[in-house]
Amino acid sequence: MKILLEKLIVNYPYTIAVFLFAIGALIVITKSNLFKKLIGINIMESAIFLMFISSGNIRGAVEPVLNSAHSDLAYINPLPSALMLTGIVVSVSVTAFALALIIRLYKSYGTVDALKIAEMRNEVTKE
Amino acid sequence: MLLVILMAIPLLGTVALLLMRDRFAKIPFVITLTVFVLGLFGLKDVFGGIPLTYNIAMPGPFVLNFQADSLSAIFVILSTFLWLVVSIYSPKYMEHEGRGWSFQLCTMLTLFSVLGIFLAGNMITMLLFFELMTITSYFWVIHRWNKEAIRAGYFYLFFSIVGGLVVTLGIVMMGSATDVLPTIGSGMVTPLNPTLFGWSIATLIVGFGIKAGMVPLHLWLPHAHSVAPTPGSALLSGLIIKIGAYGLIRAGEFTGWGIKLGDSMTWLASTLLILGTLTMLLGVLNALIQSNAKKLLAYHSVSQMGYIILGLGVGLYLGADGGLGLSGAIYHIINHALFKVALFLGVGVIYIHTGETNLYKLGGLWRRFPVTAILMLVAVFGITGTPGLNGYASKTILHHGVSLATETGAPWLIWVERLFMVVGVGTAASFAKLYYLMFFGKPTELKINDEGSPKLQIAMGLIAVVMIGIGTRPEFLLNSAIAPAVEALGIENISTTLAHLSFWNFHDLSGMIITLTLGILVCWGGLKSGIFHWHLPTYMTIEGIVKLIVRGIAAIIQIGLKGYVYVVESIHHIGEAMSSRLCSDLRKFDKSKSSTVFGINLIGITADVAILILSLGVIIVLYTLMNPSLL
Amino acid sequence: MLNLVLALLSGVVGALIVAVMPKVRNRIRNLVVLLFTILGAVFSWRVALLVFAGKNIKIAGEFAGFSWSINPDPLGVIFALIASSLWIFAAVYSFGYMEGKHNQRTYYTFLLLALSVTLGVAFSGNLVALYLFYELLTLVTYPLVIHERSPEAMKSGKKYILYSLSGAGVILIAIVITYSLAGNLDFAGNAILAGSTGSGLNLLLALFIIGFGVKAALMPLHGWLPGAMVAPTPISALLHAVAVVYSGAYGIVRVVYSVFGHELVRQLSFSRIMPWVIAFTILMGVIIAARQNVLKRRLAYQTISHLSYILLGVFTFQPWGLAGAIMHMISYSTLKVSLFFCAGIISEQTGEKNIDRMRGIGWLLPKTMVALSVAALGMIGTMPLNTFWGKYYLMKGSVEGGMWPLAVVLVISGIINAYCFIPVIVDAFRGEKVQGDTEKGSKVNLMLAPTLLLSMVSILIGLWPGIVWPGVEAVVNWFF
Amino acid sequence: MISAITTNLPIFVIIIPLFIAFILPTFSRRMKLVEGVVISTETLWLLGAGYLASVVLLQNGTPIIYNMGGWAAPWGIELKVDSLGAFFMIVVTCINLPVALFAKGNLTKEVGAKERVTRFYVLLLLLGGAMVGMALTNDLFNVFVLVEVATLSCCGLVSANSNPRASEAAFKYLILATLGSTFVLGGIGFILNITGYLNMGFAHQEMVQVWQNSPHAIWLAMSFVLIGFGVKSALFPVHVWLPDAHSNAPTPASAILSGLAVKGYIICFLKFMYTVFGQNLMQQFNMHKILVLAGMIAIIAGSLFALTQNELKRRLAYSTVAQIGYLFLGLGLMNTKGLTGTLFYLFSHALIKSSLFLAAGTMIAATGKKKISDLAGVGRKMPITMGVFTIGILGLIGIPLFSGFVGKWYLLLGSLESGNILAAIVIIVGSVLCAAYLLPIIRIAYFEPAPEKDLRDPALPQKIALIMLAAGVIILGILPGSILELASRAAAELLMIQ
Repeated sequence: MKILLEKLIVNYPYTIAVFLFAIGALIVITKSNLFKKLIGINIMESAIFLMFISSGNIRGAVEPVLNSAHSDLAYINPLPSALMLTGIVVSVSVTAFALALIIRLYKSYGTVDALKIAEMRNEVTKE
Repeated sequence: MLLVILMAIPLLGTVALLLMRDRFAKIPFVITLTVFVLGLFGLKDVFGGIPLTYNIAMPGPFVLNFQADSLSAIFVILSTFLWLVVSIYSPKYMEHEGRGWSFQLCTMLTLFSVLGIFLAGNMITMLLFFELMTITSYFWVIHRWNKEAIRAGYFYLFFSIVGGLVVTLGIVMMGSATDVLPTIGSGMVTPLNPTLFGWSIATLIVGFGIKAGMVPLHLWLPHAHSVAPTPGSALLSGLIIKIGAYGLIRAGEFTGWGIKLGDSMTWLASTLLILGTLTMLLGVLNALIQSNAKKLLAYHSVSQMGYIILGLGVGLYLGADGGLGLSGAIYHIINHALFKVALFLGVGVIYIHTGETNLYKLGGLWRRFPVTAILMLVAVFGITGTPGLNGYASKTILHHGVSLATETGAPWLIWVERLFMVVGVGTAASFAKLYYLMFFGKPTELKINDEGSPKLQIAMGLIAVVMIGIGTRPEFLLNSAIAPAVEALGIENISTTLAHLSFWNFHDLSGMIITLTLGILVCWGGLKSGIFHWHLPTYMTIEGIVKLIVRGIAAIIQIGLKGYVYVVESIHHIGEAMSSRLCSDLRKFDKSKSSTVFGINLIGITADVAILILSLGVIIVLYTLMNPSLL
Repeated sequence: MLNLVLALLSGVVGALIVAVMPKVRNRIRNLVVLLFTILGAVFSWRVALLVFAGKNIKIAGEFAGFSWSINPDPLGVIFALIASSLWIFAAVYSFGYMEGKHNQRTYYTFLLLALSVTLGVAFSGNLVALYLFYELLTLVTYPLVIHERSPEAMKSGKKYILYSLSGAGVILIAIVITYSLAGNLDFAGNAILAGSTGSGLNLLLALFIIGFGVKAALMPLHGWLPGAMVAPTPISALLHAVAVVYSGAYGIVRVVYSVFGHELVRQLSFSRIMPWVIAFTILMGVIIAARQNVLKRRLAYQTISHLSYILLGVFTFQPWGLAGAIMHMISYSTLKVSLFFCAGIISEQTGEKNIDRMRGIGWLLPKTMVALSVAALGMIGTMPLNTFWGKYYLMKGSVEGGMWPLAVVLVISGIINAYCFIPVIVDAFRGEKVQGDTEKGSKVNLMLAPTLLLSMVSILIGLWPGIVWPGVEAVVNWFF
Repeated sequence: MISAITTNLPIFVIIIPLFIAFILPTFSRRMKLVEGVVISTETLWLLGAGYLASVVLLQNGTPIIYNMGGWAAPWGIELKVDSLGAFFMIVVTCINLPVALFAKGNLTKEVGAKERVTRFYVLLLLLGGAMVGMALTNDLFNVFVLVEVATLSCCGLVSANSNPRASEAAFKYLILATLGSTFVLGGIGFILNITGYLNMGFAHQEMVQVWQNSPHAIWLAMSFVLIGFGVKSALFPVHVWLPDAHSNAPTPASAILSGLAVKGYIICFLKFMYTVFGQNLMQQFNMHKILVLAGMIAIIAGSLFALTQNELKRRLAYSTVAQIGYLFLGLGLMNTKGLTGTLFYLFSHALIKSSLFLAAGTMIAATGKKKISDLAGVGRKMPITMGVFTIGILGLIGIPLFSGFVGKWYLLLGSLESGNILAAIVIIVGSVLCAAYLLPIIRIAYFEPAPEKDLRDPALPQKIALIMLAAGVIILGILPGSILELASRAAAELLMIQ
């Protein structure tokens, strides 16, 4: 138990990532507001980004820049960060697209509440 | 070739009948006379010991094979003679009954198939004609087309077909036991598998026993024989049931009279003996209580078949020494055919004039029909075994056979001999009753018409002459025809046995006289006491018991079926219920997505995400279950 | 080779022609149907003669990496002859029966297609081709089953197709297993699995038998058959008494003799269960039949019983048993078809379907009822009819194989059959003679002619089994 | 010039559709031109893919390696046209062409406005390009990006319809698919953490050596990848987005979604499993058993769900869920025959399902009704459409002579080879259930009385598209020849990687 706790504390970025992920998932599940759901998704994605980036990080190492003053120290692996740039772009585009969809849903249903949308839809189907 | 010509003639007759529907009356007579004459002269030489054979070669598994040895010849001549008699008798009778043409048609066809049976050279040919005969004679039974006739016809057809099936099984088993299916008339065969062979014989006995009216397979017989038009009844009772006996003789021949039966099958002969005795006894007891003349005669057919089966049983039991039983059986076949036809014809004459066959409504007819009465008397004497008539001869031989068996065989056989005497008494009593009630006693109140014709009496007279002829010179037929036949059947020492036999000794004569006297006394007592009206309660008769068994089996099948159906249906129902439940559940799952789990509203994609995460959990759990070492 | 191709194609070509023909031309269409069924039969006969003469006719090819081959051997040829010859009778009967009914074009199209597919089943030379045609047979006959379009018909059709496809699925598994065991699926030469060992073979045999048993209506897989009798009578007669159900039985014969080989099957413990199943089916089928009141249903259950006769012959593993099976296959088909035809005539001409109301119907339809009587006697297996020979050799096979109880089962089944049918015949001629023109007119004549002809053929074969014996012998020699 | 094209063809087959997609909106007013450009692009694309595939086939398994920008792996991004890639490229192009053809002149009715039609084509090309890219790329992160491109295009295709239900379905799809991508990204992150490589080949070599150090991480990576791609390819318990999305999309879109989109993710998953983790690791972590199990459950459950549906498109969508089960089952068999079966079945299902969806869409458009029971008599009035539909159904059930049979046959052989009789039985039960839920459609369409309404087969391009697909089903069923060869070679190559 102690070792586990120690691991959790030492690797705190990962712990936080897991926490974030759980929070995001909880939001997606429990909130019926579509925007909130979208935010939940974004939080989850952020958790993954955090995990990625922290995996590239070496405590005490420096940025991988040529002719740096700290060239004797270890470099941080730049690859995850670079990748996460792309990841963030992707995430943004998803968010944009989702927002567009939410707007369309709002236009047709007059609400952004998934519960109400479901109810309205069911009524339509029943008729 | 002769054999085929013999068979072709009745077919020719059929064709003629079909062509000349308006003037058919003479055709049967011409045809039967031709067949009879041709048969008599053509088959005379067979008794010399050289059988005739003829094959119709057909490529394939089945060869139509014909042969005529002395046994066949006896049967052929006997049947053609009876057909001749009936063809003299029937045109007149059928005027009274109606639908004469169709009757004659099936008479011709039946003659054809009967000849086929007797002339068949292998078992399958025989079976072919056996089944044909069933179908053609079926039309005799249902000739009247009324309810009773159709019911009797149904039983007749059913039992006959079952008999055919059982015979088929017997043939198959025999074929398997002997490698090559034995041809008829080839004497005993050497089986590869004696037990199977024995069982095949047992099966054949059952199969032919149905036709022969062997107890307890006789149930169809009295009904069928009594509803047919009288000439038909006469032939059914006189000849058709003998086909069963013929089959039994042939079956016995294959075993070499028990020699080739395996050690495990020795019970077969005793069983046959017992069955013969039972058949005799039950037939006669039933006959005693009948009031319908034709039914009485029909039950007597059962009883007399019992004699024949008993004779065969003796033959099988004693093996090489059983010649007496066997020749008695064959002799009795001939004799029974003669007097039973005569009796039926006589009853038919009375029926034509009175329209009645119930004995208690008839009476005092001897004045009106003296000739018929005399001819009937001859026949009655014949069947009761009065010395001087043919029945005496065969019954005596049979009795000798039974005595021989009693002397050499098991102790219980003494009861067979005693019952033999009892049956003799019963026979005498019932015919005394028949004759008394018909011709003497209180004159009938029925209106009597004058539609008679001398032809009827001529037909009966023909038989009576033959009967008396045989009765007075019993040795002639025995030596000239029956002994060669029995010899050909594989019992070599028969001539010597028969040479020692004398019909006219004191012991036999006195025995018969005592039997007759006792019979008349029983009849008198019975008529006085009214015991002839007494019927056994249904559950004690064979019919009743068989009915009970059949019902029981039916009930068991019914229950089984119901159970089966229940099981199948309930499986079906459960399946259906489950699947519809599943369907509705699935549909619910698919359609409505709002439910509350742990206080969280699961709607739409919320539920989907929950499922997603849940399934990840499931996969991890599954994985950990599969790899506990990783934990 | 050419004959084979033509035999297989005649149905398809005919179907195409019928399908494009305008709706109104009934008479011409009938002629076309007749022509192509006759062509199919003629070419099958020519193939048959060549095969019996010892020629090896083979068309082989590949699709999707499966080598299929069409390579008739005596067994297949016999089946093809039965089917193609009876097809003519059924076609003629249909002309009468279908007169004035709806959807005739669909009916005849699929009737002709089914001919080709059935011949395909018969001629197929390996399991792939057999499976292919077997599957197609289900699909092609489905429209014929639901021809009435009533809810009942639809339900039966559903049942039929689900049973059949499930069976085919099981067969597919079995074929795959066979393929992975032997790497070869051809029927020619030695049995495919000859010489293999292992307990899995029992399972394999069971799979095959369950698969083909569906079409062969082996109890308890028979559920679809009684329902399928809602089809028009010629279809019930031809397909559900002969072609389709025979394809199942034929498949089982194939499995036992060509896939496993009888020596191998004999050693498998599963083959010791089969006689019990078969005996159960034979007896149960006919007992249930005896309780049915609708004539066609009675016939249907009886079909179930009689199909197992064939299987019984197969599972005796005796030459005689196989001969019996083949003989029964031949003879039973003629009689059952004629029996169904009679039922069809009765229901068409008098509207009567229930047996208890057929009292006295014989006076109205004397010829029909005579044909029915003949066929009924045949069902029992009495002598002057061809089924006797089937039964005879079946019994012989079972007795020689040491399975005498099976012979007794056959006798008992015959007795119950008698109980089933004799009352029908006897009652038909009860009551007063009635004159009527129920049996007159071209419609009835078209139906009666094939019926009576079939009865005559049955009697002829019964009296002279030598006509068909060379074929039976060829099959037996082929496998033993 | 020609050699420049041929050497650069691996990148062209990815880039050109994407490029064309981006220039399409510039002339979106001129419908005819848009359609012409799209169809000719698709045709050229098909030719290019065919050329690459034949080269791969002729080279006997030596893959074409193409380094982007001339940087060699592991630093550069590598495109690898191996048998698997070539095979899937053929699948993508073969489906895309008829679908594009089908959309010609037909889509306006369904999606409303002209611009939307252009957008549809844009998304179609984007999706196709991304799919081909997924199959060819040898770089993990590239896979992620392309997966995202494909996902977004799919969502766009679903929402191409203007009705709110389509938007709703698209939103749902988007959320779930993004979650899936997140999982995939997580999985890639783990792999990167463990091995330090993003190139599949190098990652694999590293992983084989070091896996014992961090089994939990590898297990998590595997399950993240499984769940991620599982969501995207609609593996049974996480299939929930599929029926809504597929049934509400416009007809060509649902055809491409059901026929192609889900397959792309399966190919990705296959590559992750076999080329990154390798079969030894899969066995080590019992992934193959989970796959077979999941596949079997999916087959049965998907079929049962399909049985209960009344709407034609929904039934077809659930049928896709069941068929995806077959593919996953085959992946878990871990032998050549099973994998060949999966690949071939993938192609055959792509053809069949897109033809079914196209035909169904045509019928729904003609009758204006979505229920199966409303299709009575359609078969007689629309013979070609219904004929294609029937061929598709027969193929899906697995009747011999149709492509589905060949795939199922190999799956059966594979499952028997791995000793899994239960899987074989499930495959057969699946086909029977398939018959149970699809054959009634045939029955209703052909054998029930037709309505009075005037129904007609669609216009020529649609007919050609339908017939092309149906012909594909039959040709693959009778002469699978080089396609089967390619599939089995791909399977063998995948299995050679330990």
